[in-house]
Amino acid sequence: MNTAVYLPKDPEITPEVIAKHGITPDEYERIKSILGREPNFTELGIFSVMWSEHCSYKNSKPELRKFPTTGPTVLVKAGEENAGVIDIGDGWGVAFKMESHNHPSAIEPFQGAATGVGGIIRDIFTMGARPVFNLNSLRFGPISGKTDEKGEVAPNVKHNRRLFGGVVSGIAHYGNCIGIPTIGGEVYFDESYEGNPLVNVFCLGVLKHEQIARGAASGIGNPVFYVGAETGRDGLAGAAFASRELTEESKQDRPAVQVGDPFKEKLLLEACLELLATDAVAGIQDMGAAGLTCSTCETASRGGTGVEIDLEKVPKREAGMTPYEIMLSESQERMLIIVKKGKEQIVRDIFEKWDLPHAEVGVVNDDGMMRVKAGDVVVAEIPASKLADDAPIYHREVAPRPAPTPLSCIPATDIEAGLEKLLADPSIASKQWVYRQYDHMVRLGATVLPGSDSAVFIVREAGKILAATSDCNSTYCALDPREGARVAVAEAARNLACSGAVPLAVTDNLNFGNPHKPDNFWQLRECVEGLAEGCNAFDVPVTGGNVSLYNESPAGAVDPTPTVGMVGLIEDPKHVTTSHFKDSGDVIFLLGDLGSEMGGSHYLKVLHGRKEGVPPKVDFVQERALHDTLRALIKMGLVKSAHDCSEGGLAAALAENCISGDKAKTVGAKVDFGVTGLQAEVLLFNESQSRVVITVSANNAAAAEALAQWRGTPVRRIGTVGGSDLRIEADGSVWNWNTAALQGVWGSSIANCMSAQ
Amino acid sequence: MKAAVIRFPGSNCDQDCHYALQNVFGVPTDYVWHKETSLSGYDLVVLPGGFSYGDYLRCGAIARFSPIMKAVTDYAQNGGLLIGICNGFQVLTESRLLPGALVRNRSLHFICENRPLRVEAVNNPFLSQALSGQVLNIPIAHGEGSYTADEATLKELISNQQVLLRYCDANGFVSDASNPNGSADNIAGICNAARNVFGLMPHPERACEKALGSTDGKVIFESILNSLGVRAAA
Amino acid sequence: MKARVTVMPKKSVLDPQGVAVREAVAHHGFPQVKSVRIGKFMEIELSDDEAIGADAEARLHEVCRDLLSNPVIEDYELQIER
Amino acid sequence: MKARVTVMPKKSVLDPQGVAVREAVAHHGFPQVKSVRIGKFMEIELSDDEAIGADAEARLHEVCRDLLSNPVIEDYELQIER
Ligand SMILES: Nc1ncnc2c1ncn2[C@@H]1O[C@H](COP(=O)(O)OP(=O)(O)O)[C@@H](O)[C@H]1O
Ligand SMILES: [Mg+2]
Repeated sequence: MNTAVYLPKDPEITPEVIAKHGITPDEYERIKSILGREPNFTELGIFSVMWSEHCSYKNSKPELRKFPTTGPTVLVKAGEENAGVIDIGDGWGVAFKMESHNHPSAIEPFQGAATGVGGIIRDIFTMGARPVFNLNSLRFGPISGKTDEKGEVAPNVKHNRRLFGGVVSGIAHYGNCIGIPTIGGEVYFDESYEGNPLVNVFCLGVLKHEQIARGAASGIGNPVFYVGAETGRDGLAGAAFASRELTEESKQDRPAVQVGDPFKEKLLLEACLELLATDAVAGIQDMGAAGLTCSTCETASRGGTGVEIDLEKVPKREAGMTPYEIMLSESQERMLIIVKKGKEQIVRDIFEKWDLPHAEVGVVNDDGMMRVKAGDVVVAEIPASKLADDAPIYHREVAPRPAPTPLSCIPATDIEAGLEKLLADPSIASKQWVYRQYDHMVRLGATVLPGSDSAVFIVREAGKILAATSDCNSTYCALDPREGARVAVAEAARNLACSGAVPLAVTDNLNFGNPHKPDNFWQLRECVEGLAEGCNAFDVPVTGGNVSLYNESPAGAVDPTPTVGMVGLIEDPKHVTTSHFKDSGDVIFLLGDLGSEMGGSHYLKVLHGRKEGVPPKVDFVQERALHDTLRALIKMGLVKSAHDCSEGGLAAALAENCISGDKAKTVGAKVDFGVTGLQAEVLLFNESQSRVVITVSANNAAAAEALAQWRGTPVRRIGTVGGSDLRIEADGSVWNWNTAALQGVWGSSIANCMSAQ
Repeated sequence: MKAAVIRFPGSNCDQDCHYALQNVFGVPTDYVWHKETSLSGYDLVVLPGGFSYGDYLRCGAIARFSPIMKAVTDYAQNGGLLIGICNGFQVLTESRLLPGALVRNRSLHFICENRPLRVEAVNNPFLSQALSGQVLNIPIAHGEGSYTADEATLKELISNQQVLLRYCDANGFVSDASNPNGSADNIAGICNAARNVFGLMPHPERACEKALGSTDGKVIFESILNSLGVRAAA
Repeated sequence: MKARVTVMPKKSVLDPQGVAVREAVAHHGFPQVKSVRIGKFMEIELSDDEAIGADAEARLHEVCRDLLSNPVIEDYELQIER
Repeated sequence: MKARVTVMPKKSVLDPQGVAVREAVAHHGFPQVKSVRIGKFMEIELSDDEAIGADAEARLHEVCRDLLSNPVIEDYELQIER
């Protein structure tokens, strides 16, 4: 084991060095006043990572305060700890959170995505929870079309495919190996993500109330343990890196890439949960971004104490590491544990059992200092709470973007070919190519497999059934950030309702461009306020999340993408509902109106290359009433399938219902809208909100219709399940599709893109 | 009757196998840590799925040298019932308790999905309660499940009826189209000549409850219990 | 013409596989093992064809960079045998 | 002391990765590519320690056979550098 710390003569701290650390002159002044002196090189590095957006949220904090974070079910509030904890009854709780790994994935898709998964999993078991499932929300540039005259695929498309393929196998690699099922998510493809993909990963864990672990360095004199992988020169200053724009030379930023070891993390996970089951732990904190630095000063500041560590004692992978390198390293699979004095042996025994490195590296003291030593030499000494909590807060300038202009007229199209084209669009097409690579069945919980509106998971230890979904239509957000964010929450809640669940809480991942550009920051603010409105409308607190700014490629900022991860509870196994059509003869109802909003629709985007118009508005009162009616119908055992209308509108929803069940057994449907007076394209492809297609067995049809009417929810009988074709009739026209053919188009679209050379 | 589920570092289906045995079939089941050296008192030993030792180098290659494997080998040589599921199967081939090897899926992708399997032989303790030719729907979840062995070995496996499960289509038809990973002869599971060691890539423990979509995995556990003279509790 | 390509993880990059194998080798009668690093070895056979051209070597290096190795975390070595 | 081990899939065993890479190489300006085989390359460093003993080489071969390669599907090559 390499122990000795190399103490070089630190480089002189010039304005250039300061700038290179992303620290502004004002911030530097602030640092000096905190220290009462000039910082040394190591301290400068420490401040630079702690005060990066990634760790300090200095640009977004004022906005994040707008989220509702309290409620009767909240056991641990967002921001208090690594992840919020929500009560699910009978003494059980869930901890869940979403995290982004956008920039690392842009540079090295496989490892970038893999370490993202590792990071979010650590956040969850740091809370004392056993991680039980993952979701992932992914965004890339286009992977289809675009072949040049020589029939060659355009290089950017090739690159997007490589990123997409790499990210998916990276997520699979880490999640499958550690044995946590990845049961759901979303994938979108859009030009705005060219060169700056979004990789948002979600993890949920379950725990008993009394098992909630804290990340505080409490108890003066308690020893501080370092456990897990050795420290190497991985991802040096990755946190600072994630808070900078992707430029050509940052591609050269080699060290920003970390390699994950899911095997190590599996051992770490089991060892930590075993240890937390004893009463040896006073506090525990994972080493994520800003590794040792962040974990020491945050535990100290939470505990209102100080922490002193000796770098000589830190397990190292490489020889001759400097204090700067050790403190800023982002080696994965490491934890910091504050142990109750006298219980050290318990820790040693457990980590020996699991063959994991462990070392007592320091002690909790009462002087409020984060003191870092190399042997007897003090290499850094900073007031912990100031470092952790007194990062500057910026109130960025906002400049509204022009409001979207309403569409004058809707271009016509060949309806039958049009729907096929929509279903073949990778953003709408089946994501089987993706989730087939994820072990979604391990842990015996996935009772609704990927492919339905929400994933549904049985938590056996708690005797509970959870539903989870992740949603965000960033095209809407680009056109109208506030409305787009409101819709994201509404769609998530709707997806849960379709599976029979009542929403519990939300985690979010805010992916935006450079906040120094006022119109970007305006988008961020609008989206945050939109999300807040949505969460309030559904009475769901935000348990935490993640902010990723500077998502810009040479071409500009990504579309604003406030990803929503929502978790719900299903009361009774009998209520679990899936989205695909079941049996011939079942009656098809549309709950909600026919709608007419075409702005920002996939129809315009995919078939006419237009990303414009006023995106659909959501009326939360109407939306909630719809969900309540749907759940009421489900509870009465009347609903055989429920699927919401999202991208592609009614036509896409109906088609998915026919083909998203058993691949080999597609089922047809006869649908007749009668006289609607709507242009066919509008009727079939509009993306108005608050609409769900359900099926009911023939003998329950009348009862279902009556109940919906009685509850004042618009309900319309639109057809019956059966046959081998999807046949839609409206205003005297008839369209027909063979469902097996549609399945082929929809089911293999992504696979075809990815197998093409 | 008592069952043991071996826990290697990196095993991740150990809890699932334990649940199936104990909660679904009412079999008293212990976890046995890989650093243990004895398996006395067990009537059934399960090598569970997962990524033992991260599956670094080759799947199962390092696990094979865990202290417990000596005991596992002796146990098997004394006729004890031993079943290796997924990574467990890989450990069995690496330790030569079963012939052949499992290599990278031909698609180069990890594949997780329900698969129809055809029961090829029932004259063994693992499928005695099934019908020969019966189609079982059981999930697979692996990146390296393509079974391979030299011609002679394959011939022998077939003539001895040691091939117990083959990948097939919904109607029990075995063809290359119904082969998910490129396995020789669509082989999904085999047993040793003595018929007391069974290795299979599919996960029967994931197909023992309606809520999980299929209960076709139960027949394997029921057969084992039956052959041990135990009436399945479920 | 034959090309042999060796791809190894960069020195400073964690090689979990190497670490796991080091442990195993140590337990295998070689406590003296200091480190193990594991990479890929590829043998590429090309037909001896005029069309390959003189710039073949340069183009093979390109293939190594773009296709066979991941420059972000790996280094490669190319040997050509004509 | 250094040991270099190359492990290659047996000719009889199909090597899907090799096939995939061959396709890619062919599309990458080398239609002349006949075959690609992909194996592992391992670098093992041992401290120059008396205890290693003279039979080190023989024992390293054993490690290659038992651990580093699987004779059913792979062949190995061992080079030692003292
Ligand atoms: N990255 C992914 N990982 C796992 N499952 C996914 C992923 N992307 C999509 N899915 C699954 O595919 C199905 C359809 O996804 P999506 O089109 O986003 O549904 P919806 O439009 O109802 O939100 C869902 O069950 C979702 O969980
Ligand atoms: Mg939906």
